[in-house]
Amino acid sequence: MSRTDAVESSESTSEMNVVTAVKETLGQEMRRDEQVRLLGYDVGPIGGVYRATEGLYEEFGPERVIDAPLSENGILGTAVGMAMRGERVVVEIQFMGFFYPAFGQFMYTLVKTFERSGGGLEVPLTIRLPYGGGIKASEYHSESTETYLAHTPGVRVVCPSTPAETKGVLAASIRDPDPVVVMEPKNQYRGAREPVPEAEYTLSLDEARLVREGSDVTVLTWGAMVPEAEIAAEEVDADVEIVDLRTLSPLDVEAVLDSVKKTGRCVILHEARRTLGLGAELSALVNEYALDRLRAPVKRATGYDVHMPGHEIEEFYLPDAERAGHAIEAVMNYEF
Amino acid sequence: MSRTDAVESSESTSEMNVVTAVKETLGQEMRRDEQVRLLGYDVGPIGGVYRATEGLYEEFGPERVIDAPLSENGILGTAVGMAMRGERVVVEIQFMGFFYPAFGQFMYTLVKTFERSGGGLEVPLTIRLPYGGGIKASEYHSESTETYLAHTPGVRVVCPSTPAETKGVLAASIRDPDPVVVMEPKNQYRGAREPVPEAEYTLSLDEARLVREGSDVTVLTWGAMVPEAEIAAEEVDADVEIVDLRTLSPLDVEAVLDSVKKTGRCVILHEARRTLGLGAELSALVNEYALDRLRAPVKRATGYDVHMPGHEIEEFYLPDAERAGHAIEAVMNYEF
Amino acid sequence: MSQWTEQRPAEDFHRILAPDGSLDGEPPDLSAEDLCHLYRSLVLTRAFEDKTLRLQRRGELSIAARSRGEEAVALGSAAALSADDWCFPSYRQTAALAVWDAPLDRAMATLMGLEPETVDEHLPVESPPEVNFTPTYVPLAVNVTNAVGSAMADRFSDRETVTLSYIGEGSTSQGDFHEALNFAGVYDAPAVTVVQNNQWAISVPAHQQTAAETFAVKGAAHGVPHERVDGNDVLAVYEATKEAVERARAGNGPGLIECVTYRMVEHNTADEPSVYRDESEREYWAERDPLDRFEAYLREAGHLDDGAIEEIETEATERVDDAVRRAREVPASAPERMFDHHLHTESWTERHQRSELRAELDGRNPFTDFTGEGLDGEDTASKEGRVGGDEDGSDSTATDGGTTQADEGTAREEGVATWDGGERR
Amino acid sequence: MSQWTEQRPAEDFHRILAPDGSLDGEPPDLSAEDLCHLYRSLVLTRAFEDKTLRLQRRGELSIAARSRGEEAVALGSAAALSADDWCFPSYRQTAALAVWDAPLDRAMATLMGLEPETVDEHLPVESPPEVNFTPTYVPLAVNVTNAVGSAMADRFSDRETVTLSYIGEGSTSQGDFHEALNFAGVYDAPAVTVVQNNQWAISVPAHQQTAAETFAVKGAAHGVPHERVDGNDVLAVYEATKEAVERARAGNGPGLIECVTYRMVEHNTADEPSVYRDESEREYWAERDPLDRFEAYLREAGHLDDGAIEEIETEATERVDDAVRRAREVPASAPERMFDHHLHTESWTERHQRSELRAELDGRNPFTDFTGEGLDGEDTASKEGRVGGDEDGSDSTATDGGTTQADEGTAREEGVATWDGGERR
Ligand SMILES: Cc1ncc(C[n+]2csc(CCOP(=O)(O)OP(=O)(O)O)c2C)c(N)n1
Ligand SMILES: Cc1ncc(C[n+]2csc(CCOP(=O)(O)OP(=O)(O)O)c2C)c(N)n1
Ligand SMILES: [Mg+2]
Ligand SMILES: [Mg+2]
Repeated sequence: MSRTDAVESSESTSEMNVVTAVKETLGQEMRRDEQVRLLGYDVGPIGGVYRATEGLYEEFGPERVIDAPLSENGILGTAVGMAMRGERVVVEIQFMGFFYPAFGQFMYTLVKTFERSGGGLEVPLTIRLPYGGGIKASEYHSESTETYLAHTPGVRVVCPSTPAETKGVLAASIRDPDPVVVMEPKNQYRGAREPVPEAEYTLSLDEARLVREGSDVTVLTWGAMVPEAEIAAEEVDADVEIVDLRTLSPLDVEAVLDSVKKTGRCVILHEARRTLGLGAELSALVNEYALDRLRAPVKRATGYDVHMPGHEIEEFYLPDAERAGHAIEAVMNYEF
Repeated sequence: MSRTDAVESSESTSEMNVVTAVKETLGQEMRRDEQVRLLGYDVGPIGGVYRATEGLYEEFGPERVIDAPLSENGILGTAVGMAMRGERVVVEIQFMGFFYPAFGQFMYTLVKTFERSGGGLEVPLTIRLPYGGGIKASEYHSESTETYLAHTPGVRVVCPSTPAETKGVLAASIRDPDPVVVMEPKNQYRGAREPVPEAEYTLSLDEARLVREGSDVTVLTWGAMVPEAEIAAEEVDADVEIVDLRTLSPLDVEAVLDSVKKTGRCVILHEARRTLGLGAELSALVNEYALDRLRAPVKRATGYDVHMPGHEIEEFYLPDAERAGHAIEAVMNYEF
Repeated sequence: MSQWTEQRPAEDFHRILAPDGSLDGEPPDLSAEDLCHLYRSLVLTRAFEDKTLRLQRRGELSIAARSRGEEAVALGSAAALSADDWCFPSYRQTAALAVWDAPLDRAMATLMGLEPETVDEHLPVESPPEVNFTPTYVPLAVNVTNAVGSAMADRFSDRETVTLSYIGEGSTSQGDFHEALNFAGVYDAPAVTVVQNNQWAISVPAHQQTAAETFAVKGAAHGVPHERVDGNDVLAVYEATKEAVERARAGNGPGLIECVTYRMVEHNTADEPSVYRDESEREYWAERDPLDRFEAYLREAGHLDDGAIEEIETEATERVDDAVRRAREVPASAPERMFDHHLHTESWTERHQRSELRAELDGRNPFTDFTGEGLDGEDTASKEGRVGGDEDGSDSTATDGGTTQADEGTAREEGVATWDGGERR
Repeated sequence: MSQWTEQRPAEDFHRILAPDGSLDGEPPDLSAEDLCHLYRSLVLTRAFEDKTLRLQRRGELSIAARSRGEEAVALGSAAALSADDWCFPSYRQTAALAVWDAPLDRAMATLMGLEPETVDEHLPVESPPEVNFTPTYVPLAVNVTNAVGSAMADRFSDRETVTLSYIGEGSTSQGDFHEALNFAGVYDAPAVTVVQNNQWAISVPAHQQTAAETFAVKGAAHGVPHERVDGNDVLAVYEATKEAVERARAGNGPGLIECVTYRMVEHNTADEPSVYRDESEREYWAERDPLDRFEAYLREAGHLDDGAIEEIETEATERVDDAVRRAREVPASAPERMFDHHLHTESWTERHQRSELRAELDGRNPFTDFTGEGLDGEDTASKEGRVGGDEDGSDSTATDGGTTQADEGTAREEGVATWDGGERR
């Protein structure tokens, strides 16, 4: 598990939020390697509906920042073909909820080409997928459906949680020879700014991040739920350890087990629906490999098993510090 | 949990295997309700690549047994439209591995229309999905990827395991007002025949089935793995209870918990990959609601986290009675 | 590196009304009353949509998309339907709803983000429109495939109803569109598809969307008869659609109609078009405005005068204001609404999670169940009967977990918070 | 209720060789050597595929699909490529591989179901074909989209290579096909797509697949130039493809070519066509056989005689037999091969599951790890370096968990069991 902070005090930094971190990183990587190309609709002159690609069309032109026809499956399928030819394509899918039409190309070519070719053809492609709720948007604009991705072999799924993490994780993803899905917590896009090193750097795509050490209970979480876990940790009467998974597939199982074995209690906090959400796998792993250390059942503070509701009532769907706090209290109070 | 056998001795029966059960049931339901229509490619004159619709085209004609262009997404999308208009469409997707191109229509309209319309529009559609390995087939012909379906609200996922179960579950699915995916264990299509009642009947889409009572350990499984569990139960030195989940979504949680609370041990046996396979959810539920009754960790005897390998080595991927037996022995020998 | 350049589409399309409202061809056989109803619906559409813009600015809607300057497309085409036909709109076809007198209060409440069950409960439909409308879809293009399925159902059941669907020109790039047209062609389905070509898909112009000469020609790939019409000419749109609808009704298969128009305004309220396009182009299109054009024609024909117009405008404003008033009076949805209408039976999981949410709303800890038998003694384990679904006509029994839930007094105090203006869809 | 009736496609297509082998137009500029290479490749293709049929009947292959009578499609079109071009075949284009001298032993070993790593290890490529071939895909139509991406990469990188891909007429109903052509049109991608219209998609005839007049016309939906040719005339196929390839290479964008042919045999060895079609129709097509036709032409032109033909046939048989022999000698894949080449690093999960499988193969219990620290003392928890992937040129270090695994002596004793004949794909 990584404990090092992305920011080392000696470096020169700028204040960034998540969306500026994305934009800066894309620009840096494109300057560094001319085979990095962006593909997606509205990534061009408008700079993306979130402005995450702003200025890049002007700097790199239409053959590096490629505005595509409106077809997620066409975008993914052509991007895979480009990647097979050595391009490092960064695909933007406007919202995670619009990924589903591309599931055919995802399953048949993106995750399969390296294996089917016996290692002969690589697909060094990155998919940027803004995800998550809390922005009062309409249907399919607030999803957190990483299960569909993380159950699938042959692709990495990562999810940074802060501006500095975003830069290092996105850069590492673009340089990685495997296909990587980067889930960007869009409700943090314009969230808090923090100092982010201006120089290039990458972070591990294999390791979880220890957000906060504690001895009573482990909270496993990622992305936009990390700050909620931090608030909950302050409010409850327990010494909470927070592990930001950062890499949702493959999982850093060692980090998960080490922490839970130490604390003996575990709460999982995620936005996705509960049934077969990633929390199910985490709970099962803890059960399999740390059962005799458990002092209470694992609890999952998650969304409910429903279609993400409209913005009128989404706040009641979304887990938050309060729900996390309840789960922490429940496992703390449990007695065999 | 259901304990009643589909077959009551007084009824007149015929010997059927799974594929004849499918064919007989489709015919019966089509005779019973003229709004039942079949849609899929090769379902017509050829009677399906598995012959599961054999003779139906001749009996009901091209407006009831509708051969479709080669597009899974087109088939599902038009079937949803037909179902919105009150037709009871039975869609055949040739292999579970060919479902992925239809994921857009699945997520956007099949599972969502009832909810989005506030209950105003129903989608009484059944998808027949031959699934699973062990038939020495090529890529994408042997998948067991129910996770993609079962993580999704708004659709039922069921999986019969015997000819008699197939008839009752398929008939119930066709009559159900919700969309239902019926996973058919294709390696059982031409497997053992058993007496199946000739009269119409339906089985519950909400309840698991108790296959065998036992006091030492519960095996949770379904579909083509049920017979493997039965063999393992004979071979191990333990009194094994076998629960055939039958309904993968929503789960019969009560049946799962009741059994595991009674035996104190649990093994899950499924063909799917392990990470985020349905076993993860089952293990998590047991952890959450039966931890203090557990005498050993839950073990998952499953496929591995890889793309289903080619037929040369698929037997090493697929779990079987031996793997199940090992898992049973492991949890039986465990001591805190 | 240059921005997109705009391209004016060729005007070699079917047109009846010239941009100044004079006749360029034979007008269709419509009574003065019909014509005035079309006009009234157009005015109503514009009033309604402009109102949504103002409500969005005030924070009452999170987002609003208008069809300003494009209204003739949905208006003329939907008017070509008959009672009992089906219509699968996308989000830019308010005029189709208006011309069939669909209840505005419900449309407004839906835009306000209320759950459909809440809308049903508090704004029940008094007289449903004679044409059946499906809810609008957010994901693009999927409605066209469903619409073809609806038409296939009619064809296989020997009914004479026709299904009409709409799609933006950008969305024709989705495979769904082609799969749908191909099925329609193969089965001679009575399905008419209208491509509303407003030249833009958010920031992507039509000529970057496809290299095809027109969007109409896409029908050729599927043997579907196709026509290209002036989308700002309500009479041409009506006539072309009428022809396709009646051909379909007679059993002669599907049709595709491309209506050429222009997105005069922002994609939606989260968009700022001057970032990516030359906004002076709007002048060219303003001269082709469908309302002005139709109004000039109706005045010239003696069907309208200043007095009538004023009356129509006043009526439109009143109807819209009334709809807003009624929609505002709808109480906020109960949070538990989120569980409604997923399946017809309530599973253990649903029942358990409903009680977790209830606990959370009551300030209790929702994670106190360690046995699966319920929270704090609540019984979650036993089975319940069927809930939700078609209350009338089925054998379902509603339970307290179902749709009769009436405990509604949460959220929605001071209007829905707006979505960060920098974020766009 | 009647079965499908077969329909003979219109013959108003591009044709150079009449069915009897006489010239119907100007032949393309090909040397005698080139022509004989084409002929030799056709003979080789037929010999190879007929062999796969026999091997399947004997249980050595689980399934085999032949292109008998359709060989001219892949043959003539692939021949129009140049060195360094890319080709994305489907499963019915053995002739494309043959014409570029792709190693037959590897193709045979792959059909025998061996894992790609095993094939690489035991049948390393000695001289790779000058054209780059991707592995064949089982899922239909997705290769066309990837191929367009490949062409986009060439266009954006200013390379002159062209990408060719193949799709059956049935598979043009998939959205992928249209999405691919649309992207190709928009970006002027140097992508040539060949529709191998053999009239059947398993049991569904072409005229039930689409209502379009031809499959070529589908290019019109995307502004892609298209042509329809006699798919049993290798010269016409060559010429049409050459033209499209060179147009693409010159920067003038994509092309679509429909090659009209007929599936003379079963869909694959699990299929029995007499169940669903009138097999007497084969006679009509037998008279149009691409091999007979081409042979007659070459004889007439003086490029071939009985002696040469016999030599070519003998050589083909020998090459095929040799390939079979070499493929048979490849030892069975190690079960652990299933883990190879998923990601470039080995995760905890992969390492743990590899050791579970190893335990199972050794007859040990794979479920003895209750701490996550490894089975029976095996250390599973520590991290490993990068494995697999491009062995040459990268900084990767292969470990014992990676591709160097050599413990191969399991399965594959008496040939692979056959798939139940009643089950079809
Ligand atoms: C599957 C899917 N992908 C993307 C989006 C996001 N989106 C909403 S509207 C739009 C542009 C649509 O353009 P067009 O089809 O031309 O319709 P218009 O808005 O011009 O009426 C996009 C990309 C979506 N709603 N659904
Ligand atoms: C996505 C997908 N759906 C279904 C199949 C099963 N399948 C294999 S071949 C085939 C028919 C293909 O017909 P066509 O495209 O005409 O090619 P042909 O076999 O005639 O060469 C089908 C349905 C598949 N391989 N992939
Ligand atoms: Mg548009
Ligand atoms: Mg074919």
